Amino acid sequence: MLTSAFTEQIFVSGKVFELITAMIVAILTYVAYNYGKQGRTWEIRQLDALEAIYDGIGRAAETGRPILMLPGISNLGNPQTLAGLTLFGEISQRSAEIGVDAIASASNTAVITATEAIVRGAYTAAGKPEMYEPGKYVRWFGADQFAYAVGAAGQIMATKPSVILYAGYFLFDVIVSGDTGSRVGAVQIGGTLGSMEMISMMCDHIFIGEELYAASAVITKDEMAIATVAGQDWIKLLAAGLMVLGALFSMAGSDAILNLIGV
Amino acid sequence: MISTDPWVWVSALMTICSFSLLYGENPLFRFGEYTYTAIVVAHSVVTGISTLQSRFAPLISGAKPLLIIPLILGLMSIFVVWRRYAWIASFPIAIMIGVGTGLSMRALIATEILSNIAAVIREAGLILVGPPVNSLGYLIRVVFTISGLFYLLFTVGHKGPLNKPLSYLREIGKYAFLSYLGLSVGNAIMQHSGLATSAISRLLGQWLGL
Amino acid sequence: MKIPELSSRTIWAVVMIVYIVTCTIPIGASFEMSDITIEIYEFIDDLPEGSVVFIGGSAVFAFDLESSASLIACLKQMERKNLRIVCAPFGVEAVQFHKYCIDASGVMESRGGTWVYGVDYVQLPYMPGGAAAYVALMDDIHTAVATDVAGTPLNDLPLMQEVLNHEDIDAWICPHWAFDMIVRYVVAERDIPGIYFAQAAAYANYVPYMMAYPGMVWMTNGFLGGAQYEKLEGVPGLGTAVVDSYAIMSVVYVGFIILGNITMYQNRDEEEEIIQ
Amino acid sequence: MSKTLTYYRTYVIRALIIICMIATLASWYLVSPPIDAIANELSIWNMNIATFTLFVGVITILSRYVKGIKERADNWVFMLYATVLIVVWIIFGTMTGIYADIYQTAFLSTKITLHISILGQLIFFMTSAAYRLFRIRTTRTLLYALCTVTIVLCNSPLLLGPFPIVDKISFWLLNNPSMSGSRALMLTGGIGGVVLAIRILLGLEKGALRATEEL
Repeated sequence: MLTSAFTEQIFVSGKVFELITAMIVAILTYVAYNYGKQGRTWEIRQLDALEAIYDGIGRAAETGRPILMLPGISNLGNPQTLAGLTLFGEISQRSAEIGVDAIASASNTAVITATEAIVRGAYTAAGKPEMYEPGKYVRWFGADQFAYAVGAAGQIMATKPSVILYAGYFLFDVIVSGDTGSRVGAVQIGGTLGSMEMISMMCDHIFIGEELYAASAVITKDEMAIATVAGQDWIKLLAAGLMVLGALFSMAGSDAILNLIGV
Repeated sequence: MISTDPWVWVSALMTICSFSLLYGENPLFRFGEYTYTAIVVAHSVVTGISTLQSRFAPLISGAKPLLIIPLILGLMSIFVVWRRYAWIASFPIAIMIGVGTGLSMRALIATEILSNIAAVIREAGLILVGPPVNSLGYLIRVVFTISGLFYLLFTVGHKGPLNKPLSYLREIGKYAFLSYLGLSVGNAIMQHSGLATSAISRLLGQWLGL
Repeated sequence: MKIPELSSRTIWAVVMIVYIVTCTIPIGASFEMSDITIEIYEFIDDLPEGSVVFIGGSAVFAFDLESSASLIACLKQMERKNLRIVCAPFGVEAVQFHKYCIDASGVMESRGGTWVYGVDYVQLPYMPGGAAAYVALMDDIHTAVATDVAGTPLNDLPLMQEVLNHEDIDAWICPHWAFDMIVRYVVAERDIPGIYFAQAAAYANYVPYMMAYPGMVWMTNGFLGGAQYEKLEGVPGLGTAVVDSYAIMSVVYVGFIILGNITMYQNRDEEEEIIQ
Repeated sequence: MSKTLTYYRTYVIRALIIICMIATLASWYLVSPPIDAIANELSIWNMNIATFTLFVGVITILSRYVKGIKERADNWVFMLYATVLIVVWIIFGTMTGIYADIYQTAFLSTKITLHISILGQLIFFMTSAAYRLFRIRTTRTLLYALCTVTIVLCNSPLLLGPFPIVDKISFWLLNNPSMSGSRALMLTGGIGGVVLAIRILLGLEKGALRATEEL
């Protein structure tokens, strides 16, 4: 075949389907971006852990105990930290409105600065700028992973929060703060793409995988963020479709789809 | 017999410093923590010096003069620590981001996405053959993977007529994730238990000679 | 009799006692062999004499300690089979980890073994740059690294004169946490079989690779896998010791979970009585 | 710096990222020796540049410690100790070399021992957390606790001895239901990664260089 000889001169054999996949992902990403730019939005399905956060704010108001928020051990370049901080902004504002203390601590100094700014913004947005005091809501315990965990554990014992939110990048350090949280009987809610199994052991409600990003998109209601989530959904749907189709073919005894993928 | 080797004593002191965390925040733990941070950064400098010697050996010997460019770019990358001059570092960082993202993109498509899709398809073909235990395993793999994928769809299929059937699929997906996480915790327990055994047995065996 | 709610400190004290007892008095628990560990063992056994095996990846020593059990036993096996190895560190602690395993296994001539540095074994220096380092190394080893860890030019080492690029590598053993890099750039891109002495916590994360690349990727599971490998090679070490103490610890752990549930049900009955 | 210069700089940086990305991608998908050569050279450069990042940590830590010591901040005595230790360790390490036996012993007895003990003692926290958290109140906790307990016991030699089938159960659970959940996460994670890469390639992602653009 003329075309196949021609393509073999240009494309590395066996990599063509990979390239096509890359192209499709690129096109879908671009389409989603354009939709977002035009202001089109999609409704995101209910996320149980997010509902639990809203319930938790109410519970904190009833018990008069604060809410503690931990955005993890990574820096501002990590999308998980940013998603965590978005959640914190929302909680901080809602808490400020009903007079609950929302406190936080982080290990990275840039994250601390950003968190402080978020709290200040939340109190201003809630119409209570006079309630904001620098350094009252955000604490720093050191840059090391375990120094942070031990510091947070001390903070949990001292303040006895009613709700603890772990949202950001965590590794095994979460075991120390998570165990302490369970000791004071706090409702723990968490989401990470780091040590997800430990978060899920310690927390009553969890964001599984990318639910964390979806939650932050729901809260910001930012068209671009929602469009990114939607764009990825289309790709996942395509992947699922390919799997179902391939599975049916494969069960019928045909390797057509497998050969097409060529892995 | 208690050990007479000074390094064993240092090691024992470090173990005790770490374990003092169980007592809560205390100076011993702080001491351990600062020792840890100091050695981590010092070790990276020591490794860095020997790595530099190895990496730029072809430049020094004159075999590869072109390496002068990455040398300059590398020096520029150190500026990232000074806020005012951080922009100087953005050029070398751009190269690292560009190469890193390109490499990870081509690898993710092949290993994370397509090979896993192919694995599901292959396993589907094995459901109808072989002993029932294996068939059940393959069926679980196929159904759980696809339903897990549906659980992580956020904007599709949660309204309209598709909602009801998809909600069952999502529920299965959720349990697939829960079983993964639960089993991972069980395995992590074995790991940490092993590390604790290693630390405590060294303390008892090497230091105290029990 | 009513069981009181236990404090964390009480639980920790019990756990500490269990460890002290199990570390000083081994019970010698026996364990079963798993099929995959046997497959890996046989794969190494079947490699022709003189095959070149790379050991490497990105390391965090404390986590990798778990893999050291399998690796030390495997090093002894490779020495017995006259294979040759190159250690490729992609993490700052990996050089130390490789040295630890090589020293502990006693395969080098200086420690009573038969291997000679430069002929049977070469230690490369730390290679920074993440994915780029793997790709560059696979492409052309001598361009990617100029010297070994001590600064000797690679061309002066007899082993490295024969090992030029990915085509000269017969297998890759990863005793480190970041196995995904090995799968992406070594197994998938270059078709080199990959063996992972997995840490138990990483096993569940990376097990899909074993299904995606059947016959190319194998994984052992944590210290248990280490103990199995040690048993196959007949050299009991850290893996065997750990599995021994874990035998008791696992029961204690489950015991506490059951105790927690009993306490909860007890208190629930009590709460109901108060309501009545 | 003037606005126009900042503008051009941003432009050059974006162009650099895209050129490097396209070179690495094209060398993989297309048959072209010159592109392969460029991509290989870029990989080597990347390794050489990355070597310098090993020195970034020490600069940040030392400047923080020196500031802390000057201002007599909390724990300044520890900071002083750490600063001295860093300097001594660097001199010691450079003199002996990282492959020397004495360096190995020193490193194993301090940093590695500390790290292993810290990670090891987490089992204490995990045990007390399991005691409190694995209380079966809902289907979710039931399933979760059941999975954990099964695998904890199945990994244990006490059961493996009398009931060899238990080992098979453990492997079956890890390689089937658990693997599927892990695989779905791996797939979506992969898709997320590729989408991020494409957004960087198309210039839609502004956050990639956040660390250096905070000016």
